[in-house]
Amino acid sequence: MSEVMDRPQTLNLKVVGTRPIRPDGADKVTGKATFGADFSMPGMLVGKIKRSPHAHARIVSIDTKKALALAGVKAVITAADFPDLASEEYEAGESAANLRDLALNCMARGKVLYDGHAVAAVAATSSSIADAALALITVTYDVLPHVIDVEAAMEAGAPVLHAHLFTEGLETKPDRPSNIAKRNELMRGDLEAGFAQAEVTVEGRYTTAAVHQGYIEPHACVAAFAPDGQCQVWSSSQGQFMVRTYCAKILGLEASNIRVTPTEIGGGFGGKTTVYLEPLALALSRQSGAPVKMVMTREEVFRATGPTSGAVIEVKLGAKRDGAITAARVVLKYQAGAFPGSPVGAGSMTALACYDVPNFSVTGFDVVTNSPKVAAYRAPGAPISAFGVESAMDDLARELGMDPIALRRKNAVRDGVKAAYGPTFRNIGYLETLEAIADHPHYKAPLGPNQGRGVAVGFWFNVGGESTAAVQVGEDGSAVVVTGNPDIGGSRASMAMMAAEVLGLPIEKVRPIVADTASIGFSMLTGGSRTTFATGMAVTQAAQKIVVDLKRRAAQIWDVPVEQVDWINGAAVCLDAAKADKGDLTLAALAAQSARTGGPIGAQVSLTAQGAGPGFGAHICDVEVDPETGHVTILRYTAAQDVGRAIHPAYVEGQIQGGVAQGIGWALNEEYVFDSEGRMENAGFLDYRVPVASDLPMIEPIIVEVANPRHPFGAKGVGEVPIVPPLAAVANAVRAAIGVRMTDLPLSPPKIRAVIDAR
Amino acid sequence: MTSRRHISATVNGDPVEFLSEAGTTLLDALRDELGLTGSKEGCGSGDCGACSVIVDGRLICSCLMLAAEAEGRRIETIEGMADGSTLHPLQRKFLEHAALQCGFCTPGLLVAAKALLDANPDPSESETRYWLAGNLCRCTGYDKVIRAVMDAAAELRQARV
Amino acid sequence: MSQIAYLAPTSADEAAAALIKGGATARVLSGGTDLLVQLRAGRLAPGLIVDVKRVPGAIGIRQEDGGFVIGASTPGMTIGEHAALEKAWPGVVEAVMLIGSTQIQGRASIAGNLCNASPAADSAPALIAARATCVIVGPSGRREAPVEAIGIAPGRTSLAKGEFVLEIRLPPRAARSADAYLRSIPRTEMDIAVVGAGVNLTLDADGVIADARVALGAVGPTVALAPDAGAAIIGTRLDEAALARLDDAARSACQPISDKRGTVDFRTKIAGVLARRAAAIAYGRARGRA
Amino acid sequence: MPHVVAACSTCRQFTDGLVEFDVEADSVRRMIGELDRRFPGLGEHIERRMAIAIDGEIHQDAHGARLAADSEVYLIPRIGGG
Repeated sequence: MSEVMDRPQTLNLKVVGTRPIRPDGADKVTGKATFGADFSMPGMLVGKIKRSPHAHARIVSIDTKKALALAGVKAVITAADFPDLASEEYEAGESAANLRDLALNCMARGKVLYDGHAVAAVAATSSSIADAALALITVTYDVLPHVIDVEAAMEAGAPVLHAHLFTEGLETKPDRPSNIAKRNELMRGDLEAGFAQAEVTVEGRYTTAAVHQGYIEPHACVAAFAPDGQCQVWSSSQGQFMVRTYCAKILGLEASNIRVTPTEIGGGFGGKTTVYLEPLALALSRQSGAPVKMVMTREEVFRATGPTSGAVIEVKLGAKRDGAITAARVVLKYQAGAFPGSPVGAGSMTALACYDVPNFSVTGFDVVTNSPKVAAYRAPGAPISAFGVESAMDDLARELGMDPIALRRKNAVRDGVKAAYGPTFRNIGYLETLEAIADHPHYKAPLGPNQGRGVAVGFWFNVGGESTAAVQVGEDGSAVVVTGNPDIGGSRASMAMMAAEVLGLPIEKVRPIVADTASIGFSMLTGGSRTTFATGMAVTQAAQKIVVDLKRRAAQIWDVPVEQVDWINGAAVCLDAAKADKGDLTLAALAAQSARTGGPIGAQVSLTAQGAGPGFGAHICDVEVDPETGHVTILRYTAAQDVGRAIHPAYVEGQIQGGVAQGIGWALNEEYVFDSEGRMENAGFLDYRVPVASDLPMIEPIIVEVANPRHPFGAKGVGEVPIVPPLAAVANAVRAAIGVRMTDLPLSPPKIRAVIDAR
Repeated sequence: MTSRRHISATVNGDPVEFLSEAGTTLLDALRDELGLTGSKEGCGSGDCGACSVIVDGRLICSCLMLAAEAEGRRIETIEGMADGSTLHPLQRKFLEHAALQCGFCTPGLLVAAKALLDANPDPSESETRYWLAGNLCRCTGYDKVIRAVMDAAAELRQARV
Repeated sequence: MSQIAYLAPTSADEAAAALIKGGATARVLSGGTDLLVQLRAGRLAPGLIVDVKRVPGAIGIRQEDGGFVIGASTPGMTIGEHAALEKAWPGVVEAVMLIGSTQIQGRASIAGNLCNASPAADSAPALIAARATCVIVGPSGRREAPVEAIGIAPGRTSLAKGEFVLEIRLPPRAARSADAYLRSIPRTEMDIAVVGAGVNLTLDADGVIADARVALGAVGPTVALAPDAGAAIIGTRLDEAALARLDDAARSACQPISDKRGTVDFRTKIAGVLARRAAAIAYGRARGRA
Repeated sequence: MPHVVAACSTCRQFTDGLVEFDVEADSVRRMIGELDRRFPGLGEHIERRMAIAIDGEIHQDAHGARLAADSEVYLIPRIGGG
């Protein structure tokens, strides 16, 4: 396409790279922004869910008669109110989901697979009546043995969750069902020969606990089902099109009959890339004939929505004395929760992505367990495998007597190197991030007693995919940018900035809108660090199409060939010296004449964005350990990341700081704790323990910019990478402080005190 | 049906009256009876601070107060923080520093930060962090939030001089 | 759905009568920071909530007979702002100020902290070490009991039907005495104490500890005084040997459980650590007043 | 002839353990068709489960993408994100 820039524009930018106030800012700081639970309709009912108190049980019977008879109760549903779907992989834009599993996760059929699994739902005229109705539903269970620990679930005699589940990816097809849904393997070279060449080897077995995304806004939606089958859903999710697709499939409806309007979303981090409430709210609305609002409690969010996997990671590294790694073996065992689909695939592919290793094997196991089905969580799978590999790298550096950054530099992937997961790297900024932390004063700052410093690196692919954007120019020359991607972290600002840059408008004249599914073309959900890259590309191309059109209009007005018109600073400029006296035609002037020059000015672009540049980060963490209480204090944290090009640097920094904070929580305190019956013991913020403001220091981001040639302004995805290194960065710092390698997350005070006592 | 009580209080300077069940929290009354949905429910147990409001000058979690207790009380919510269409310096500084990403915890943080600056016009970073420890934010890592609050404090001190 | 009634009596008699009338399902509302959580979680379904904050004396701090009387429903923040109280009883005040976030401090009261009868209640070790008492009012009038007599088991108090705690009384402060409270939590804020230790001591004119009380939280079914721990440092200047004896005695006083917040081993060890550290702080404060 | 590498174990189920092959095709669509002809079921598997990296660049959906004679094509599991 000749009208599209063929290389990133990185010079003479007026808007991109600045830090304007976000366009939706005033609503967000005044409490006016409408989040999931803030939306209401007249005559709305309250929907609530009856959940399993058992981790694994057969449902013998569900008696809903008493609940239905209660005054004020308008609908009661169970799995019987949904079509019994066949097992089918379905592309919903981002990653494949099995529709049957998805439906069964929303509402159990025949069996409950985790504590908190939905078994029935009610809609009533008030919250207290809905609560009473739930209490009147009688469910009879035949309780089954359960298994949550990933390795216990892999054992031959473990309770089997799914009788139809046979391990995929084995050389010979298995003859009996198993909780191991899939075994995948990546390899290169000759592992045995590689270890034979090694002069030094290190080995470790590491574990991580299941952790939750911990968004502060619980899931919420309102659904209205009209008698003619047309539905509306307002919900807080990472993708209105994802909600539409899944609701249509789970309920057997036409997608075109479902209009999904995204509310503001109070955090997602991957956890809102699937549906839990929306299909139930629609079914309740269909049965009751009234709109139904459903809002989860925090306890429900913990018990029934996606955490990410708890895992076991085994790593063995072999290297020459000079630090060159000759071989690496990684085994990853990830909990999937109640249905197959842990992020072990991505964990496998990212495990060695920072290193140029001639001989390796990475084996991954996707294991179902009696715990909530995992959902994506920021760089899904990558922080877990990185925790193992980066801990082992730290041990290797110590074993070799080498600086940990130097060891990573020695083995670093660079342009032209074939990544462990296949493709060849181009235009990556990994070495630059290593240089950035090596040169930072933090790396040389002195440490006191009981203090330690850790280094770790991380990688994420970043993804592109389908996006649609429309840009409409108003009659006064202002513009509206319409996209189909919920704004979770300030993406409206970057969308408006890219359009403003191309159109030559000040940012204040560009208004970004996130539209419902009936008002903009398909867009994959906001996730995978794709929005600024892919949707930004669509926005830029739409704005560029408008510029082409504006030049044509100006040429028509001036009666010159279009080649004689340029677009500079938001105005058409005539290059024909003879006609230069006509002055410039601003966007406003052209907009005012649009009726006579071809009609309204606007453009829409739908594309599948390719070429999301991979992201790398390198982190330094300082800790102090109280040797008597085992308490870890994070003293200082510095995080360098190649972001390609920071469209809005303040929000790029925010992504880095937020990812680091989540990673620190994962490292130090967060975990799912289950009792002997498989019930979650800490289903609340009090005992789940995400980091609070006083737990953290300032987190210093270093933005490294190695432009992505496939993005109009050079951007790469940002959001995922920063959560990958912190688990190991913290653990490595603790290792340095106490002299003992801690291998089991979280590094909570009792574990640290026990290790210190044993040293 | 459950009997409902009649409550009179002052919200953001205006007299309000509403009916509430005895077990209803102030948060639910603000959101459902008064339409003030700026205060959010993140946990319902006082652990996240998203529902922070100021009652008779004291910062509290509105999810941990019964609406019935509000009788005769003076309540300030996020909706009353700006002066008409002029943002409070804290609100402005949050925007300038990009101290919010999703924005869900922002109303609670702003109300809590206002209570801090009312009590202590010159808080240290550590004092600010501990004061705001009851306001969970999962997006920002708190860095820009703390900077915004301290910058607003500095501006407010300047304005007082 | 349960019918909940709400009453806000304006006298102690009225409150006691309401509690008696409400029977087994009546609950006292003080700061509400525990009660409302339990209500919300469905762990409690009270028929009647009696808000005692409008009872005279329930809120406010006054000095009386050389000591302090704290309205048992006074929010933590008010207690923290009372300069004279903070000067006399810094350990009690710091313990109260550790109960929850700033927001919780705006509501949470000592009455609630004690009557929730959690072994992890932060205010209890400091108050017990301070020899604080509770003024309890009820159908048969007023009585006074030491703070350690309130909680008798996790979630259970010694209060009779219709009784509630109206005031907390702190005795007059001797010269050269001070107190301190420390707790261990995984984060820096917002957690329930995994272990808590309150130490209150008085020095003689030579800087030797003449009297010491140590109370421990979250290491047994109730917050309890550890008399041997106090005795371990009496007659010393808190030298290394005394601290070691204190550590031993504190650990010996522990009968903790392992749960999601901590193990038996960890709790026991930390009890010793915190007792030592709190004693050192209290000793430093007391010396500063000599 | 473009060179195709299918290193992951789920693909090897269809290819009798073969990992690398040359495929006569000038577009991804044709390449998938040819692979499916050689290894029945692999085509659908690629469509549903795999992303395609052509000369280092990952394509999630790229039927029309052109393949040069010396193109190196990697089949890798699809990638989502948080």
